[in-house]
Order: sequence, then C-alpha cells, then structure tokens
Amino acid sequence: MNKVVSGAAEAIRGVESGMTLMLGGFGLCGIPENCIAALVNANVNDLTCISNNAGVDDFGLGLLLQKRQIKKMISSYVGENDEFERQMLSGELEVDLIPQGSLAARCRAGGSGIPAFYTPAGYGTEVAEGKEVRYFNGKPHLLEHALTADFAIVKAWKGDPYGNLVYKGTARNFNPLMAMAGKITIAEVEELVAPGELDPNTIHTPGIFVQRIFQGPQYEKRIEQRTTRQRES
Amino acid sequence: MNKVVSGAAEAIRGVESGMTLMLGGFGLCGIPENCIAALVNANVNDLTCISNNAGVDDFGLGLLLQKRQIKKMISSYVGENDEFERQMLSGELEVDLIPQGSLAARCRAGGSGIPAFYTPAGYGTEVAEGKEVRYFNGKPHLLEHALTADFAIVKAWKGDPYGNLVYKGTARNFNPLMAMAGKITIAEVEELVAPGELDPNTIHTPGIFVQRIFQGPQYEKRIEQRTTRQRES
Amino acid sequence: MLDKIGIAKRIAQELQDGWYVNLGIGIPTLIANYVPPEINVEFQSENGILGMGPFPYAGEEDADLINAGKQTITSLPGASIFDSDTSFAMIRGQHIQLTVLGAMEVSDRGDIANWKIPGRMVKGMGGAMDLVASADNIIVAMMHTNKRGQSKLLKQCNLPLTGVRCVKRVVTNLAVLDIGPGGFHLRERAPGVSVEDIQAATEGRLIIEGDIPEIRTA
Amino acid sequence: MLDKIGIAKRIAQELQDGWYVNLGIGIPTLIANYVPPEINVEFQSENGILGMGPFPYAGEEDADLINAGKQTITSLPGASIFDSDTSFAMIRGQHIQLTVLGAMEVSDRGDIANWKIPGRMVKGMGGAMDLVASADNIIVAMMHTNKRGQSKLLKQCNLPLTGVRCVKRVVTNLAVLDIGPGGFHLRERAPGVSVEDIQAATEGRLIIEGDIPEIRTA
Repeated sequence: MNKVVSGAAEAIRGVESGMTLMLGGFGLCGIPENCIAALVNANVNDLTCISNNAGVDDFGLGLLLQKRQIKKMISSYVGENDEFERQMLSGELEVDLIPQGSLAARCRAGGSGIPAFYTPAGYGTEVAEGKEVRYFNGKPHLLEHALTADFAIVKAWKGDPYGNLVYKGTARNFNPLMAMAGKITIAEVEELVAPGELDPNTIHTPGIFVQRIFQGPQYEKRIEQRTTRQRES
Repeated sequence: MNKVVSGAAEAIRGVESGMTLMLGGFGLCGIPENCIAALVNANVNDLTCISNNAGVDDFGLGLLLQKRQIKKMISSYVGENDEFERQMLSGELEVDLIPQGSLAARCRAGGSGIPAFYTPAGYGTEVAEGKEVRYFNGKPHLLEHALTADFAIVKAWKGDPYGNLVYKGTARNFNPLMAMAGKITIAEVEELVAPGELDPNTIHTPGIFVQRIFQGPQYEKRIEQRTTRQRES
Repeated sequence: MLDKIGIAKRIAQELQDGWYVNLGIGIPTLIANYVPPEINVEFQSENGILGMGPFPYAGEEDADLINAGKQTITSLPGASIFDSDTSFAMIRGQHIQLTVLGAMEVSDRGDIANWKIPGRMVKGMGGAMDLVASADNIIVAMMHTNKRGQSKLLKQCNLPLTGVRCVKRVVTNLAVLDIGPGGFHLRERAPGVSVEDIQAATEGRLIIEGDIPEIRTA
Repeated sequence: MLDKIGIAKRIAQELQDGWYVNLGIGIPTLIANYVPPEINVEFQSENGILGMGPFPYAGEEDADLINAGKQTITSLPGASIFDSDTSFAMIRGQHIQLTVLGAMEVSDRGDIANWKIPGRMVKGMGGAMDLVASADNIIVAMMHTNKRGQSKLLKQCNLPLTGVRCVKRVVTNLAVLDIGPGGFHLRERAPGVSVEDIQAATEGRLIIEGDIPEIRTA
C-alpha cells in the first residue's frame, strides 16, 4: 500500500468543475492549506464546498471565493469573510447552512453507509422546512441525510504511506469525518512517516479511508483570534 | 473531577434486578472481568445484557448465566457456550440476535442522541420482521433504534480519575461505544494513572462518558482460540 | 442593575461540582472566570475539546488549539480531544449538564432566537441549534432589552428561531427568571431594580409570586 | 475437483493490488496464505483491525490482539486499530473491495443463507448480515454440495436468509460461477470435472455459454 503522491498538484488530479468537495477544518484550524492553494491554481470552478466555515478573506476557502471558484457552500457558520458576504448578498453564491452537529453526523454517516438518521437539532426552525418530523420518546426529530463528496480533502499532523492519520489538538475537528465520506480522500500532512512508525492504537483515521497522501512543504497555520493572558509577575 | 471508586463492588452499586446492562468485549477480549465477578457475587438477577457475545461456560458472561442472573441477551453471536444453549433451548433465556454492525451503531447512537437510523443490514431476512423498510438510492434499508443501558460496564487499558480511557489492541471493540450509551458508565482499567499522564490527543473515550472508574486488581485475559505458527528454523 | 460580569457571576452560582459545561460566545464565556473555588467543572468546546484552560501566555499560542470562538486556548490536565461528531454526541446525548448561551430573543414558553436577523448578513447557526435542541439545562445570558430599549423577553419571538421550548432560565442585567407554566417566573431582581422595572422591561407574560429577593453576586 | 486449499488459491487470483479484503471464517481464512507476491492487500477483521498479520509465534500470543474468529493474531506495519462501529462503517460504507465468506446455500439470484438452521442451536449472524448487505463484491467460497450430496446452489434458499441478491460469484470445489441475469453463469470448471458433473450438482438455474475453461491454480 503506497498512497504517496508528489504533492498537492498531483493530489487534486481529477477534481473537475461542478464537483462536490469536503474540506476539513474549523475556522482556519486544521485546514488543508496546500490543497486549497493547488485548487486556486487549478482551472476548476462551480465547486460545491462542504466545510464548517468558509475561511477569511485572504486565507483558507476565502482564496477560492476570491477567484469565484465556489458555486455553493454547505457550512454551519460563515462569518469573518467580507467577500463571502458580498457574493452571498448579490446572489452569486448559494449557501446552505446546517447545524454544526448535523453537519458532522451527516459526513460521518456518508462514510459509514448510513443513508439517514434522526436528530433533534433544528426542529421548529427554518432548518426543518421540507424535512420529515418524527417523534421518538415524545420528542420531535428531523430526518437528516448522509453527505458524501467527490473528493474529501483533509489535513493531519502525521501520516504514513498506508494513509493512516493522526491529528493534533483541535485541528482534528471535521477532518476524520470527512476523510470517511470522500469517494476519493486526499490527506495532506505535516509529517509523512514510515509504515509502522505510527502506533496502531493511536491512529485517528485508518488508512482505508484515504486514497492519496503527501507531506505539505509548509504550513502557515494562521491564527484567527490570537488571545493571550498576562504572565503574573 | 475524581470518579475513582474503591473497586468493582463499589462500582456496581445501584445495579438492580431487572436492569439493562451493556458489557464491552468481543469474545473474551476486552471484557470487564472484575465487574462481572462482582455481579456474580451480587444479589441481582433478571438482567438484560447487551454484549456482542455471551462468554464461555466458565468465564465472562457465562459466569452470570451459570447463576441464572440473566433474563435476556442482546448479542450478535452466542456460540461457544453450552449452558447458554441449554437455557436458550429450554426457554429460560430470551435471546435477541442483532447484526454486529447494527449492534455497534445502535449503541453509539444511544450515546449520541440519535434515536434511530437506517442501515441496509438485515433487509430481506428475519431481522427485518416488524421493521420499517425504506429505500435510499434505490436500495432497501431498515430503521434501527438506538440502544441505551442503565449501566454500561467497560474495560480499558489505561484510565485517569477524570474517566478518560485508552484501550489496547482489539480489546477496544464495543467498549468505547457502550461507554457512551450508559446512564451510568463504569470503567475498569488495568492501570489507573494520574490526571495529565494520558495525552489528550490519544484518548479513546473522553471522561465525560464515564461516571465511575477503578483499577482492577488482576486480569486473567483468557484466550479463546490460541493460534500460533511455527518458528522457521 | 448587573453588568455583564455580574450576569456571569450570578450564573456561575448555578455550577455544581462535577458538571460538564458548554459556554457560548459573549457573556457566557466570562463565566469560566467565576467558578466557585470549591468545585470542579469541565468546559467543553464544541470544536472538540474537554478540559479547556485559560488563554495561553503571549508567545505560547498554539494554532492547533482553539475554542469554538476560534480563540487560542490551553488545555488542563485531564483534558481530551475529539472530532466534531463525538463532540456533538456529547451534546445531543445529554452528557453536558449545563449549556449557557446568549440570545437576541426568548419567548415565555422557552423558544430562543439567536442566529439570524432577516435582511442582515446571515453567519449561520454554528452549533447553537444542536445545543438548544438537546440540552436538558439551558440558561440564557443576555441583556433584558436590546439597544433600542425593546424587551428581549417576549410573548413570541419575532426573529427566526434557533429552538423551541428549550430555555429553562434567563439571567439578564435586571433579573433571574425561570420559564415555567404560564410564562417567565420572576425569581430574583438585580440590585437597585424593582419588580416594576422588570415588569416594564418584559413584554412576555411575567409571573410574580411572593417576595422577589435581590440577586447576590458577592 | 478442488480441495479447500484449491478453492482458496483460486479466489486469491481475484485479489488486486491495493485492495482491502474481509475474509470470513473457514475456507476464506485460507486465502490469506495465497496472496500473489507481487501485490499488496490488507486484511480487515470486523472486530477492529486492519493490517492483520500471521498467527504469533508460540509464547508471543497477546490476549488483546485477536481476529473475528477469536484467534490470536499479529499486526503488520501500517496496521490500525478501531472500535466496532468504525469497523462496520468501513464495511457498510463500501470501503472494502472484496468480501469472501462461506455459505450453507446460495440462490441463483444471489441470495445467501449462512447463519441459521431451524431446529438447531442458533449462534447468531455476527457481522455476516452487515457484510452481505453492504459489500459491492461478494464471493462465496464453499463446497458445491452438502454432506448429504445435495446441491447448495439452489433456485431458492430453504434456510433463513442472511442477505438477498448480494452474492456476485461462487467458487466451489467444482466450479467458478457468476450470478447474473437468469441464474448461475458457469465460468470455469475444476480440473477433472465436466460441465455435466456441474449441471448435475447444481439445483439452481445454470447458464452455460461457450467453452468452459478449466480452473488453473498453479
């Protein structure tokens, strides 16, 4: 099993205009920076992007928005991005907002062969429009369907040629769920290690879910809200 | 957060006759040996036990079967146990057999606030009797409901006073899923370590799912099928 | 009248030893600073961490360790990290004992609106709909009235809902109110605030029974 | 006629480089011994491991490392361990390229029965129902007839079903057959076995088109 590709450009081969992509990350934390850069350079547009957030104006998915490569965003929260707002208000960009927990569960379901499930989130709100309501234990729930993608693009801390992945800190977030739900899943990692170097007990994403992997040459890892405290002297 | 109790006897306090228990393990691998021993010594019966298997005659859940403490087993596979067979054929023991993947998913759903989901497993078989059938992408699926338990009893390799757990090898199996689904979850561990000793990145079961924890004084870890190969000389 | 810190301090009194708590952005975040010293609670952030600690010292920020507000944080001993689906499994599965969030409107039957203002940029609900649909124990922390002086405690929410019949308690700059049969049950009033002041600032049905003690936050 | 090892060797020829494979108990287990040396495949065991290696040397058994047959195993470099739900996520989510399992009966439309004999002790379906309901590519490895000489390739299964319309190919001691429009399509015959022998041992609809080559397992 050797799933290693030369870099982001080779990794995204086959991504075509009109396709649906999943991209891991929460805010700018744990986003696949190198693949996003490669997509910006690739001649693809009309993309549907499933991602919890939409980046900021000049980083993350904001870069694809700037180049008008995204037709539709499926997200839970899309603040922090002026260009996004402009495109949405002008009608250039479709936006489907989904409760964060439902988004996560729908990605995992998509990778798990579970076509649909019931959740209480969103009952009695706009989110419920057109959705089946069903009571369990006297409580109303909505039927939510699985999400899948032509390509899932995730970012991990360490990976091996088998595609096994380990994430670091809260950069894990949606990455392991989306890794399960891609017809083709691309993983970019900070460090590509030899087979056997990762302890089988501590692997977060088993390699079976990953088709292509590479070590990103560098990571900016931009911080959105740098908050600190004073050292007591 | 200090969830440490003195031992198995204190851990199972509150388990009453007629209750539903989940017990982790696959075969005899990863079973909560010390809690099972404590249940054998406790005056509780008419238990409904949700466990992938039912142990062997003289180990694991077989010990509870010997003492007729179990009214009903919910499992996917119950071979390897003569007393089980005798009680089942005589009608003393109710048995509900569930496809293994559905059992796992139903436990996880129970702990996740997902009351029901659709799965293809079992369509067109006895398992489908009385269940809603629904087509997704042209393929038939069954509606399966979440499982929960009054007590979930799991076994981990290491744990800390917060209830954080790490499993070893295939002794993981159903343990993390059941840990999520207990109204009260008891974890017995081979090694109880100080808070902060477990790397937050490598914890399999976050402590929030665990209410009581203790270090088992010893583990027999019986092997069901000891298979080996010859050393080439 | 309470300020935001006063509201946070009052809600901090609700905390019980051993609780897992999810704090929303804004006033709720402040509550972490006022946990009574004799109890232990753990804070969950829905982006995937339990056991959040204070902000890091300058120079020690880790881009891979943030909270749901995208702020750099630290973790405490006993912390654990998990994916977003496991995080919402904790939330939907009612493993969290207390959820505190802000709101734009709350109705007297416990509906809450806090994610969308028609005609304005919609940022999304994030995890709010999952939280309010699932949590057993939801406290709303907010100002009693909006910037135009209009009540935020209403007969019916005007804004698009985040969840229905879910809020259990509201703590504002003026009062502590429980949502129960018949509407908002006034429990406590802020120092220097009269029952009449609260009545005047509350559009929803307000139930006043017996003496209404003053909030103590000392 | 093939023996069990011959059946395993023939199925091993189906393996392709990079495939993830789930092998059932019995004949399927033997397939792992005959993987062509030029390809890499990884074996999944539904109790929670990918990258299963051979049995351990005596004295090196680890009670915490077993396969779905509860046998002690080893893991190979690149292995990963996961819980039972993630394991079946792989199976239901069709991340496994080949599933091989034994059967008591197979029907000519692809139904399979392999878990229950009425009147006998029922041990349970384990993971078999999840596997057959989900896998794209299911091969059944079995003897063509049962111990009483009765065909196991039937018009209709008599035993309680494990799954419907799911088996793609059957490899027996007598033949290789694909399940397609109209029934069992005979593809190959075992050495020394005639098409007539196969016809006689097959109760289900058998379709014979063109020359039927002999199975090669060398």
